[in-house]
Amino acid sequence: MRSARSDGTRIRLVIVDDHDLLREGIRSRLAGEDSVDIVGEGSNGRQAVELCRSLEPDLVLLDISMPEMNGLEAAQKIKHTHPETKILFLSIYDNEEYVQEALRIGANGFVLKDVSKDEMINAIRSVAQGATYLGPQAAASL
Amino acid sequence: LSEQRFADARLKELSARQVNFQEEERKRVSRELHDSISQLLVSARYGLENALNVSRKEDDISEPIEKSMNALDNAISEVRRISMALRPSVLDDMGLSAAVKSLGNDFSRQSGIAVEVEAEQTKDLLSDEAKTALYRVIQEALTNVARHSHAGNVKIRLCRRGSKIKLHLEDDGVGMPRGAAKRKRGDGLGIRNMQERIDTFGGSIRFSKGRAGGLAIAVTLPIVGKKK
Amino acid sequence: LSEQRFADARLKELSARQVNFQEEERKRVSRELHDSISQLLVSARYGLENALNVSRKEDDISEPIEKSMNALDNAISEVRRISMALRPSVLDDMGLSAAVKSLGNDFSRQSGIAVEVEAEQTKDLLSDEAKTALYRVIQEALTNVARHSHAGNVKIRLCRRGSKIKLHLEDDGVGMPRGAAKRKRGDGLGIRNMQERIDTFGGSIRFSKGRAGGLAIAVTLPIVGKKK
Ligand SMILES: Nc1ncnc2c1ncn2[C@@H]1O[C@H](COP(=O)(O)OP(=O)(O)OP(=O)(O)O)[C@@H](O)[C@H]1O
Ligand SMILES: Nc1ncnc2c1ncn2[C@@H]1O[C@H](COP(=O)(O)OP(=O)(O)OP(=O)(O)O)[C@@H](O)[C@H]1O
Ligand SMILES: [K+]
Ligand SMILES: [Mg+2]
Ligand SMILES: [Mg+2]
Ligand SMILES: [Mg+2]
Repeated sequence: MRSARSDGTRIRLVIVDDHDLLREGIRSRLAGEDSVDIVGEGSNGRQAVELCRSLEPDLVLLDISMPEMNGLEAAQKIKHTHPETKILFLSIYDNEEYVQEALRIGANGFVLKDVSKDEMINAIRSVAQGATYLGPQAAASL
Repeated sequence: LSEQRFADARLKELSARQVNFQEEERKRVSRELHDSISQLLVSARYGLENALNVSRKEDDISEPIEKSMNALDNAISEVRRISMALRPSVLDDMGLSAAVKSLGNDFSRQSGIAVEVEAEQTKDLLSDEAKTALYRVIQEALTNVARHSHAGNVKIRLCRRGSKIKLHLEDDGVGMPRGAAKRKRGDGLGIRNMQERIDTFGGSIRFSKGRAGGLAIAVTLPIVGKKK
Repeated sequence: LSEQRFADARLKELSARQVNFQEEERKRVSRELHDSISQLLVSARYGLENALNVSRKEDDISEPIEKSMNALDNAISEVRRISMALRPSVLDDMGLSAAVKSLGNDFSRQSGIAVEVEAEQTKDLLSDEAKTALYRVIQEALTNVARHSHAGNVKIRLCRRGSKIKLHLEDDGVGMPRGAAKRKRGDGLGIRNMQERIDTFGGSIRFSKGRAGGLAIAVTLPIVGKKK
């Protein structure tokens, strides 16, 4: 089942954010991207952990502020059980403390929610290929 | 004398409640801005971007969309600023030590005064309310440094010592004029609020002359374990 | 005894300052939301309307624009709600009497409890701070009516009597349980805050059983002329 990514063409992606509207927006942003396949969606950290367990996606787009379990906590759990799953944080804020914490946890990237579609897709692709993505602002703040 | 003690206790209690109420309100409004408004604006932005792509740069339609996007981007950063100013999300998401570092960085960027922060994690050692109190004390102390000290450097140290959390904040400016901290009816609310906040959690706060001649503030708070 | 008076005076002063500080903060944030965010959002909306007109309902482009407009409209009303909740702009723009009427209407719509408001203009008779205090007292009283009274009707009367402003607020609910208003350490902040606020301006507040058996609140404030 997990051959989708290993053939190098499609990135199996899970989106986790507590805002339906935002997930919908990202979904439609990615709809035209042949290289990306959205295989699951969740709305809190607990679901993120669960989705990673059951779907073993290549990459999780993970919101930070969420009810029940926030993204930072979820990421630690995911990195523990599925170290090969790439984690790209989505956030409204990009204080360097967030970015540093994200890196400390072992996340693979950090992207602001209000960046352009191209930048978001670029972030997803870079992280899926094994690079660390921080975005121009976040990288500059380090 | 016992009458006065009673009045004092009432004073403390009432003041603590008011402060608490205000912090709750800040938290609530800040969250509403972050959780509801920001997300709506970001998703509106996604829609506009879509429309812009579809419009294939026909001028008469892409121009108003681009203008809207501009206004929207401004609104997004303004909302971010207001929400952060009310209550830094770092404090809730990552705790006091990260929030103090972030505060130090922001302050340094805005004031041009160098800030050195050494902060241990205080995770479960203080209640959320006590953490907020310490954060607000540091915030007011930094505001005072910018307004009154003519300092070039500030050092902030936050650490555990046995059953206490210690905060030490020191600048290398002109130092506090004699008696300013003790004045009972100064115009300033800042130092008084610091004292009230620390009192509330059974801690102590002391003002003295620092090694470089500036103001040194030493706060001690008892460790109580995290409230659940 | 004089010690206690001193402590009491300190209590009042500190409490008044805190309340004042909080109201200033509310006012500031409310204005930022209203003056800066709302305006940006409304102008973003104009751009979208324009784009939509130009697009002549071509589906592939008007759909994302309409979606954005929807999100934007939600954000606009949310921002308005948050801003109003912090500080009703009517109070600053049109004065206490209009603000109380508007408060009564909003409350009635949300709670289903009928509200009758008779409010004379208090224009230059009270300071802005005293008007804010009265407004907050009414707001808390209405919250209490909704939470505790099981009332179907509320009457609010605001008028001048000689050198005083009088506020009378009465519901036809179950009335206050004995002693609730006098408890020194109840969990409730509401009634205590009302008392503090009115104290600050040298007024008085009295709780009694109304004609219909519900709670009646009578507030008297001295006229002082508007501070400049
Ligand atoms: N870091 C400092 N260096 C020198 N003087 C200081 C410093 N911090 C405080 N002071 C002095 O102590 C006084 C009281 O400070 P406080 O914060 O209580 O009031 P304020 O800053 O003047 O006004 P407010 O905080 O209410 O806006 C200040 O007016 C200033 O004279
Ligand atoms: N209109 C009313 N009808 C009946 N009982 C009331 C009314 N207003 C207040 N009370 C009683 O007086 C008590 C104290 O009110 P107060 O506003 O101080 O506290 P609260 O509403 O319980 O809590 P808080 O206002 O802090 O959220 C209430 O708990 C309630 O029992
Ligand atoms: K796709
Ligand atoms: Mg979220
Ligand atoms: Mg100050
Ligand atoms: Mg109440």
